[in-house]
Amino acid sequence: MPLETVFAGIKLRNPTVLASGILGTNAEILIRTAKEGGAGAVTMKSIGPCEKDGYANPTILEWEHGLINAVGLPSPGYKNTEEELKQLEKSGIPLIASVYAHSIEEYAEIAGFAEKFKPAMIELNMSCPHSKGEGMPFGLDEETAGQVVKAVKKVSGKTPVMPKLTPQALNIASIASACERAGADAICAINTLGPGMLINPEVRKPVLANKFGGISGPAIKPVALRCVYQIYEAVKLPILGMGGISNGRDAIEFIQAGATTVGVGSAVYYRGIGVFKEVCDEMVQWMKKNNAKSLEEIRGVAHGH
Amino acid sequence: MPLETVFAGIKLRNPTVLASGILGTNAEILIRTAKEGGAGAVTMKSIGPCEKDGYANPTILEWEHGLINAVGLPSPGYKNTEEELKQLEKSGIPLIASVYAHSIEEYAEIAGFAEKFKPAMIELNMSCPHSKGEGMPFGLDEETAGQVVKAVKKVSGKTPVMPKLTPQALNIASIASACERAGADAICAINTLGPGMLINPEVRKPVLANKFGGISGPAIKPVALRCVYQIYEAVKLPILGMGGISNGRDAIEFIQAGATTVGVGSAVYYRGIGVFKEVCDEMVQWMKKNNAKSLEEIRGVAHGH
Amino acid sequence: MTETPETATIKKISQETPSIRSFRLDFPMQAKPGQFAMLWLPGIDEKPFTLTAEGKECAVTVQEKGKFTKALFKLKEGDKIGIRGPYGNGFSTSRVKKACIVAGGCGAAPILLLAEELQKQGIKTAIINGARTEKECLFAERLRKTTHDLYITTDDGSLEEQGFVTAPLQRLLEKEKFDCVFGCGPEAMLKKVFELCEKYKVPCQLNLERYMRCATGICGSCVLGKWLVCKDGPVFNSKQLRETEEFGSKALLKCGKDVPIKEFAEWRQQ
Amino acid sequence: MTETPETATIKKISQETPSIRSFRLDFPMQAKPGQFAMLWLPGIDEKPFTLTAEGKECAVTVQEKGKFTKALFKLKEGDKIGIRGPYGNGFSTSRVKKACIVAGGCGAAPILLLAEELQKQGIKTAIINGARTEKECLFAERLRKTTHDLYITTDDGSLEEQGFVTAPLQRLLEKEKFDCVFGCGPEAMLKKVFELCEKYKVPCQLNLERYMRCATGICGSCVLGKWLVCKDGPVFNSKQLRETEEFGSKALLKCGKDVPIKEFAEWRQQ
Ligand SMILES: Cc1cc2nc3c(=O)[nH]c(=O)nc-3n(C[C@H](O)[C@H](O)[C@H](O)COP(=O)(O)OP(=O)(O)OC[C@H]3O[C@@H](n4cnc5c(N)ncnc54)[C@H](O)[C@@H]3O)c2cc1C
Ligand SMILES: Cc1cc2nc3c(=O)[nH]c(=O)nc-3n(C[C@H](O)[C@H](O)[C@H](O)COP(=O)(O)OP(=O)(O)OC[C@H]3O[C@@H](n4cnc5c(N)ncnc54)[C@H](O)[C@@H]3O)c2cc1C
Ligand SMILES: Cc1cc2nc3c(=O)[nH]c(=O)nc-3n(C[C@H](O)[C@H](O)[C@H](O)COP(=O)(O)O)c2cc1C
Ligand SMILES: Cc1cc2nc3c(=O)[nH]c(=O)nc-3n(C[C@H](O)[C@H](O)[C@H](O)COP(=O)(O)O)c2cc1C
Ligand code: FES
Ligand code: FES
Repeated sequence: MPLETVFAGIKLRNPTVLASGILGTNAEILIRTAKEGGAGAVTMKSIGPCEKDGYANPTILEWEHGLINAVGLPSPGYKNTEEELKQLEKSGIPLIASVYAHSIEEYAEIAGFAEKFKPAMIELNMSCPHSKGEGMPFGLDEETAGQVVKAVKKVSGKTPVMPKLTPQALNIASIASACERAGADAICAINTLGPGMLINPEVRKPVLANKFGGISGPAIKPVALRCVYQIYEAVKLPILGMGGISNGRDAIEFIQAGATTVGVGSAVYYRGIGVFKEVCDEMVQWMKKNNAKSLEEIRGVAHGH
Repeated sequence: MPLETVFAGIKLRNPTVLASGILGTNAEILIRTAKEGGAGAVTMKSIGPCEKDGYANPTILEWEHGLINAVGLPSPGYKNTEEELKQLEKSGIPLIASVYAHSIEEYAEIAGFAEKFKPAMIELNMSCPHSKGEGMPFGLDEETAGQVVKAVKKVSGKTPVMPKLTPQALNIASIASACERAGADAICAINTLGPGMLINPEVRKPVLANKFGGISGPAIKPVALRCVYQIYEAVKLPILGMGGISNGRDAIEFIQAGATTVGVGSAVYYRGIGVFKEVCDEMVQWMKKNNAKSLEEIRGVAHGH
Repeated sequence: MTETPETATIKKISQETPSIRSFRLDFPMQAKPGQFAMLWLPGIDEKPFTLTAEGKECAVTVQEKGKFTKALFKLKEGDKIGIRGPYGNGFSTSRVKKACIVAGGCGAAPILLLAEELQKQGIKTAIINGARTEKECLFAERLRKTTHDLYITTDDGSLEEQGFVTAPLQRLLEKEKFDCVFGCGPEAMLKKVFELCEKYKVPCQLNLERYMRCATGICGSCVLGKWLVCKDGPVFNSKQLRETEEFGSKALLKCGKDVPIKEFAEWRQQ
Repeated sequence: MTETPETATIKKISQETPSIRSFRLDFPMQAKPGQFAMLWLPGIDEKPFTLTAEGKECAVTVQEKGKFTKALFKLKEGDKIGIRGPYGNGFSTSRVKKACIVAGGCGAAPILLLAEELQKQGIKTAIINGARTEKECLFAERLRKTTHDLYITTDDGSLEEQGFVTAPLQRLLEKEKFDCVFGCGPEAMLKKVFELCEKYKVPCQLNLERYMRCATGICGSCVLGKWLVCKDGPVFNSKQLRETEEFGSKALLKCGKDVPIKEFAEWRQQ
């Protein structure tokens, strides 16, 4: 009970959310992540306008302090996700449909399609750091970010809309404000950081086929926490905070910084699909030990003096 | 011998350089870092226009995957560094004098002062992420960065000038190009990343007194490596690469990305003042095992196909 | 922990059949039969391959097919290659006293380690090994050393029995009681093996393949229904397969599109 | 490894003198005499304090001075505080058979752990403890339990001998042969102790202070010549001090400015 959370009007059993791009390639694995893994909500792998293979391997690696990935936003194309979306709608599991695109019109087109399947929320990925011309450019600039949100809001009906922001933006809080003014219902922060690169010195070459990739996991936690903290001071919207959350204590830190829900991505690598249940258990234990009666009580407490 | 390096015309015993802000508060410790620690060159803590205390503690913490610091650029004021600069000049140890300022004129003023003591090099810190109005703003924009370099070059005589860049710049390679066009003799990359923040959830407050701080150490290595790689493709200038170098293999990776010299900062925390000697030994061992006769041979090899 | 490829030297290349070679690597890897490694050719790609030797040195056995394997076949002894692993669950031999292995085509790769392991544990094992033609029959000589009960089938009858592996399997299931049937090979074949096992109420463990990226259970590229082939598999038991409609019927392409298994198989042949 | 403050509860506060209190914390820390911890008061500051108890619980003994210690003195038993450590090298008692401790003012903090350690090891120890006045004399009763040879001096003569610690030290050095003189207290006093030890050719180990930030040997704030007080110290031996012109003469302010030790001491009194 103490973890029940209302996020942009959606009731969740707990505040843990499967991050986009992790596991979420079909309906069955998303349902399993919620039922067996314990996630309060799950996000699909971002879907794009058309069929796209992404980069050659290696695309995802662990480098001791986090993951690095340049999957390159592979996508079956949004029209090929109909079966999965239907199956998820039927399952009743809170689903966040994640969308990436090359233009404002495309964002609206894909979001409009997703809306028909009544997902709990539509996430606008404007923050992927390794795919050319998609995602990130929209999240670097207040005006563009606002325009994307506005265009999507016109077609999204009652489904809440949540832009996902990038830590590369020089002022992530202003971008969040612009999205709020444009009608966003929540903010998701952060997508992967970087880009970064790995070199294998024995081979004398970059390891990722794309050379550069986005960084996630433990290494990015302080940056993610700062972003959530700054966004919380700039907007009234609820925040889905993510970036390096590996355990319950990390999740509590994000909530103290101002997050309403907490995304878990890379930690699936470190702890397996059951990480959501584990994070929840650890949060409850932490709350007992530290006399926190509810998440409400500690949300945003790291602010002020 | 295999590690001897010429960097922007300066002969160094080896390519390891003490990064600015680590240890470099007086002449004696800098001399010790070179002699006992084994650094090929050492950098002073960045000096600013006037006496300044910096932030309250905590200012520097280790958080498992790196350090975070918000020291706040404390400075005795450049005029109070005369004794140290004289002593270092006498010592003959290759010294990089690091400068931060609030305006283009101030950069020139302080650099002009430093030049009188014939340091091996003048570093322009335009990249500190946690001190308001100083440093970083100059390194985010091509035009401003170029103007700073140009102004300093007018007063720096024969002393090579090296701007130090920030990974927050959206296109670090263009900033490096602008500095090259303005007459820079070398590029240093990167300064700390972020900013980030730590929260102590039991205390329910940010840990750094300044809340936000720059991240260094292992967590930032992939970003630093990517920056060096991109700068190498954009300019002909030699590069002092740094960010998360902890051992000889890391240093080799930076050299394969295109660095001529390698900065070591946070690793002093992890391995002590002798880290320079250790990194050099590890580089030599790596070279033997991997049939690399010289650093020249492997510099930049990670580029191309 | 890091999960990036390390470099290994190719110590020995053996031509197993006209299209299949084994590559022995100067690289230690402790693995169970059925586990796999990711091989990396810089600038080309990274792909999963079942381990066909493990311990102080490891090996993989590869059929020349597309871009990656063609590039691999150009390498010589002494050349270097990137490798990470082992991954996946491998076959479980616990509580097995009498076993049957069914292998087909290059999917037969894990068979050798498995047969050797079963022999080492003193488990009585019948092996059925199928190939298109005599020349493409993998590991026949080495398998013969591990069992007295070796059945070989070829599509064209060029070696021993003509036909598919399912014929001898059905005969064996008819007259003998196995604790487990282990299978590796093309999914269409495995589907038939599964149906036979279900009919004769014998548990089976089948080694499946899907397109892979991370190999560590995070990207979801390799989903088989609710399972991750790289982590929950690549070996699945009867219970898991029973609940999995996608087995033998559907798979994701590289782009994530869900297609019939036949289309997937064709895509792989491109 | 992480080097961020953890939370501890204040279990017991003891008023040692009118201006000095000990804070016993519900926090385990294994430390040698002379090692220190960093105490954190969120929103205020973080400062180094010598440990005056160690083991399952630890303690610090603090003189009320400026902003940080005033805030600390407002805390009650049961309140929480941040702590990290232990840091520094501590005193070395190896090969010492007969010792003398000289302590002055609040710098006397490490004296208690040291005296108890020497007693535990059965090392014969003379202790000289100086204070401004009787009321400010730290740990007199507890020290008496560790030695038969306790000398107390007060500036105003309100307790035992009037004058500085150096007078009884000189008398002792004159007639006895110590393996080591251990010293803690104001740097001006320690400088005199050092000079006496050099004159009588007795090795000494002195506990020094500088302004600190990281406490882990990286920022250079605490330099004493080429030494880092937080890491190479805070305890230095005669050999190190002989090569260090800055001992007793110069120190860095918070901004990094190099000033005479007198100016540094005055800044600290602000
Ligand atoms: C767990 C596992 C173990 C394997 N073990 C072996 C082994 O021991 N020996 C062996 O020869 N092969 C094995 N494979 C298959 C191998 O990984 C390659 O897929 C195969 O060698 C084809 O590579 P290629 O040279 O055709 O490369 P490509 O030119 O990239 O492949 C040709 C076509 O097949 C597609 N493709 C590539 N890999 C896969 C895949 N895994 N699934 C579906 N489609 C794919 C490509 O996208 C392309 O369309 C295994 C696969 C898995 C998942
Ligand atoms: C290794 C070590 C061990 C110490 N152990 C003890 C101990 O056991 N008990 C104890 O009472 N004190 C100890 N101190 C001193 C303590 O850390 C504080 O400096 C002191 O309590 C003053 O704090 P404040 O309340 O005055 O804070 P502030 O108001 O910040 O200090 C007052 C003035 O002193 C300056 N100052 C603060 N700290 C230092 C310093 N370390 N060196 C020089 N100037 C400084 C301030 O900047 C300010 O100008 C130790 C110091 C060190 C370095
Ligand atoms: C392999 C991988 C693929 C990802 N793909 C997507 C994606 O398609 N869309 C998206 O918005 N974010 C994507 N992300 C970013 C994550 O959703 C998340 O924002 C980021 O990893 C930070 O969280 P973490 O540290 O918990 O992983 C991906 C991350 C990883 C590691
Ligand atoms: C405590 C600390 C203080 C620093 N102070 C400065 C500084 O004054 N000037 C500067 O240019 N960089 C400063 N830096 C940045 C380092 O010089 C270096 O660029 C960065 O730490 C990355 O290298 P590393 O990962 O090896 O530490 C500081 C870093 C740390 C950790
Ligand atoms: S390959 Fe990524 S989950 Fe299996
Ligand atoms: S306090 Fe930072 S080096 Fe000593």
